[in-house]
Amino acid sequence: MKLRFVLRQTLNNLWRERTPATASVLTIGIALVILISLFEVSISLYRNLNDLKQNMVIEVYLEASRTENDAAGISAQLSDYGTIERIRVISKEAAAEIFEKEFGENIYDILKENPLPVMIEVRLQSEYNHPDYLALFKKQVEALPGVDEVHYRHVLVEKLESLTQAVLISGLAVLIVLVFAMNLLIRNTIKLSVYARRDQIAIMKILGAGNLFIRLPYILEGAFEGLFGGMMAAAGLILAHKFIADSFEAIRFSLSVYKMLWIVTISVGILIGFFVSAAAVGHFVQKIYAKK
Amino acid sequence: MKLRFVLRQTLNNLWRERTPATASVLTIGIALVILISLFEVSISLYRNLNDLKQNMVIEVYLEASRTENDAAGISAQLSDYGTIERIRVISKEAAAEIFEKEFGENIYDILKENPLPVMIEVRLQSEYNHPDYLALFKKQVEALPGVDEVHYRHVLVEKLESLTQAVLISGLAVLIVLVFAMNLLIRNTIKLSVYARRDQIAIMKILGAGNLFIRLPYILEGAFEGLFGGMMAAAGLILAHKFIADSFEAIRFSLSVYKMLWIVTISVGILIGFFVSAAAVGHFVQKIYAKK
Amino acid sequence: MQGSTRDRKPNTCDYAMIRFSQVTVNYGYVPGALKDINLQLHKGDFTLLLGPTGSGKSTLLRLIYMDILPSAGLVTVDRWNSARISPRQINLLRRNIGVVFQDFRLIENMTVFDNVALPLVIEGYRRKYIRQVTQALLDEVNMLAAADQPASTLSLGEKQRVAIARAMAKDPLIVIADEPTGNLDREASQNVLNLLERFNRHGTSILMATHDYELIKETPYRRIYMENGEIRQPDSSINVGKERIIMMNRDV
Amino acid sequence: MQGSTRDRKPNTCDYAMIRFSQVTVNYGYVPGALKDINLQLHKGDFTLLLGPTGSGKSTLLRLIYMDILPSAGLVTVDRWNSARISPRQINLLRRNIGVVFQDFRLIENMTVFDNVALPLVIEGYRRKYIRQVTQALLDEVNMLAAADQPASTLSLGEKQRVAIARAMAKDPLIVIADEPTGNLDREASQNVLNLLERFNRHGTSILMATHDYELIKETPYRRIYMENGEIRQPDSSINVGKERIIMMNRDV
Ligand SMILES: Nc1ncnc2c1ncn2[C@@H]1O[C@H](COP(=O)(O)OP(=O)(O)OP(=O)(O)O)[C@@H](O)[C@H]1O
Ligand SMILES: Nc1ncnc2c1ncn2[C@@H]1O[C@H](COP(=O)(O)OP(=O)(O)OP(=O)(O)O)[C@@H](O)[C@H]1O
Ligand SMILES: [Mg+2]
Ligand SMILES: [Mg+2]
Repeated sequence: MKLRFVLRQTLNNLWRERTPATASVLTIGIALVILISLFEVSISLYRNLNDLKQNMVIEVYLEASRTENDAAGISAQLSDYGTIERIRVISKEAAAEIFEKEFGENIYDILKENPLPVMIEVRLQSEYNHPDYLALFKKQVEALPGVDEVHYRHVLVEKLESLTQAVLISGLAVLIVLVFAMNLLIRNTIKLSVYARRDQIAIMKILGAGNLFIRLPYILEGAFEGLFGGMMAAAGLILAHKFIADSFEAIRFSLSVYKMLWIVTISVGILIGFFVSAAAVGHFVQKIYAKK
Repeated sequence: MKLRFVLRQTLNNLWRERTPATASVLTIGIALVILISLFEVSISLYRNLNDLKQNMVIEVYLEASRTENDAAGISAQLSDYGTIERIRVISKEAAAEIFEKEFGENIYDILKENPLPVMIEVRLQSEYNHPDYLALFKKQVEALPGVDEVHYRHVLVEKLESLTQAVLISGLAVLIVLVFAMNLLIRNTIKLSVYARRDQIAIMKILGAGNLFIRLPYILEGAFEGLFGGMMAAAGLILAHKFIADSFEAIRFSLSVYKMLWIVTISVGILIGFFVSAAAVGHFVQKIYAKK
Repeated sequence: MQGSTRDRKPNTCDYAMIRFSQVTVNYGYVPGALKDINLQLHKGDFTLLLGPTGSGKSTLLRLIYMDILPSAGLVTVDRWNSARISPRQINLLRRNIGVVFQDFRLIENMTVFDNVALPLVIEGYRRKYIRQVTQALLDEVNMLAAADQPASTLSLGEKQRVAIARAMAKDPLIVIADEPTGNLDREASQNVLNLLERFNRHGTSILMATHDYELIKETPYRRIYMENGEIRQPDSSINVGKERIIMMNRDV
Repeated sequence: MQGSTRDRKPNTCDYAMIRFSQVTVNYGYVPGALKDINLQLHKGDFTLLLGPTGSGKSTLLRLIYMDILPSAGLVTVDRWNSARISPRQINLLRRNIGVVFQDFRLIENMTVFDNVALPLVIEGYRRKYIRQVTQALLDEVNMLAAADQPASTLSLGEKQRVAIARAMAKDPLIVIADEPTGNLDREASQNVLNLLERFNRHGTSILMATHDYELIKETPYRRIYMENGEIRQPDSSINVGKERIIMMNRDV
């Protein structure tokens, strides 16, 4: 009977105060949208950056006199290191094509001959993709006979390293600020909602009602608002994902992403509503006690 | 006496309900910080993009046989067009240096000679810096004797054009969403604050108090909250500017920027508090009337 | 009384200041809270409204200060009538009526002084005048010592006296008192009645709902008996017999 | 009464159920709202608390259900005492006391039924039992027809009757009634008194504050007179003379 009563009261309250409740729902909804899209962007940014880092190419230039056959031999030697993920020999012609692609000029047009050397492209295994090992690798490989120079964008590697960190840290900072702001706003809404019913709370106290009995309707109300806010946010996020997938052909989301969105967004919403209101109600119900 | 009474009541209310009022202040403050920094970022982004666009360089390559003297003659011809802002001749040696800077390779190391032609760098006056005129210019100049080719990053120009637009539009969209969200949250806070004092409002009505008399305390309360929120936001923004100016040597803000920040942020805060609460109170006071 | 220090509206003719014509009130849950009421109250009258709990006394009074409008029929008060009155005119009307509510309706977080001063502040009087009138009134109801306390700290009897002071503040055309002695003891009740009578002698009409037959049993005023939302034989006889009262209360 | 359908706490010995020892209460604005009160109420007593407005009757009653704690001195109620009682114990204490508040304190947006059922719901009774008891009580106070109305739609007299029903709901050890007839007419008041008397005969102690000397003048119960925060000669004589009452009220 107690629980039934509490539940009935929760629903009554929600209905009777649908305006502030709606605002609460919207607050939670908007906050969740920002929160979760921020999370997603961070994750995908991190992944992209990581991918970029993983795919870093080391260019081994052979001496001008060497042929592709020499390159095959050197490749075999490099493979023996056991730190290499992928290896590819690039002929003079392929190099010329790459040159044209990169600089927009045909090397034959400029120079009437192809001065570019044979090159070996190396990709390291991710665990070795680290500035220290790269420096060692360069030194070792340059010592090999037939190798002219080893190039890698070490500046880029370090920059990527620090950029990834920066993104994660600033993402986290924004997240903290947002969580703080959201907490504040929801607390405030719930606090005022309790405040509006202080007479009722004072009366229940004077009848000897326990803390849980008094607080539960508000806590459940918060949880319901979280539920609705989460549903709203999930719907919004899914629409946004569909829109993005439609607009950019390169981006596709799997069905499981959509499912995860529903589940995560809604349960995060409920949890937020529940705990924030539990904290706010406790704090505030105490205050009413002190006042009367 | 009436105004004095209203003012006293406003301050009383603010003090008696300092918890929700503080939350309102924080809401306004946070929203203002986001709003104004977004505004600033948009503005500076727009400016930077525009700068980039303005400073677009057209490269006029002479035929390989031409010397710097020929270049001077052609420069004089180009100047006569009246559409040119700045013009500069780049010698073979200067071009080699640029090549090294851009591609990280010494051209003499690769080729043992300098195949680069003499070049004229042209900057157009901003009003001519437009895809259509650029195409015309390219055609005209390439027809001149001694000129081999005219290069400009026309793709880049168009991309910049659309990027600038995209930034402005998406900035505006974020702005609209934010203003909407802020309005909602402040309205909600004020609404609940009115709600908490509905007994008082109902009593004043039954004593025949006019609308303005009943509403003014809440409206002024909103304005005060806007004032405090604005002060908070201004302080936060100025600290942020100082921090940025300290961290990045390239960025400096003039004193007038700081003054503007104070004035704009605080007055926007007051206006927001005033109008949002005026709207919310009106709406809500009506409701109390309907209920009783 | 402070009547002398203030402009008295000229006590003109003996017209029907308040007129109910076939008034019916239906609340959502309670149809027929008032049924086909016809009633005239004249300027300067002192009228008593009697009847058991739930008979519609408060409802009838609420119609006068237009807190509710009739579901059918017409209520006319002074120059206003319920069929076409704008919200702004309702405010004006209310400023000319002093109401002692059955549940006081003091603003709990305001001081006693501010509560009593409120109708004068609303009217826009000057500060000095407001202070003077308010203090005189608080003195009259014996609450001057508590002037600076918030209303929430008063005992119920004290609240009732403050509510009476507030109703008197504007020297109104008519004072409506809904059970103004419900929380007062015998002597305090008698004081309130005397206060109202004094006002009445200065020309203010009084309409007072009460259960306190003991208090009014020797007064010569017109009595209106209500029962079940209807007026039972409007009666201006001077005495009310014991059996009469018991008949009225048989529902409880 | 529904007393028969429910477990009666065994009506054991005649110990002092409520004991005030040198109790003083200072409110922020009003020092000495109660001054050095000594008082004992025994199990099964029917006690009347009399005194003019603001004399401290409600304050004394609030001490019993520990809505306030004494500024000095000790209040003992059954097995609890004010010096060391936890919030949880205060809840327990309150569940054993039925209070009719002077201002009713009904939850306005709940139905009449829910208001009366609330103490039983808090206690955790089963649904069927709650319905049965609540309906019996509403019938007793003649409010069964309004069971499904929100409390906000009641007349004040009706609210008072609902408040009484709520106080009785848990068949409490003691019922504290603060002016339970303030908004009722003569016969309804008599009904309330009879109701309280019936409860008292079943073993419930009653402590009732009232101004209604007419109502209680022929009752044989112990009377406590308060004035200015003090008890004036605790008196258990059967009759109270007219001059006595007037003396008590001279302050108003
Ligand atoms: N919360 C409070 N804060 C400050 N003073 C208070 C508070 N409650 C009551 N008082 C003061 O204490 C005194 C006693 O009040 P109390 O309510 O006990 O009187 P009472 O005998 O019940 O009067 P009544 O018959 O009018 O109900 C009064 O003067 C009142 O102003
Ligand atoms: N707002 C409302 N909504 C619905 N019903 C109402 C409302 N106000 C009053 N009623 C009902 O109308 C009837 C008359 O109420 P009213 O308050 O006029 O009685 P009353 O004569 O003043 O009684 P009392 O002496 O107890 O104050 C009651 O039965 C009450 O339940
Ligand atoms: Mg009434
Ligand atoms: Mg009292």
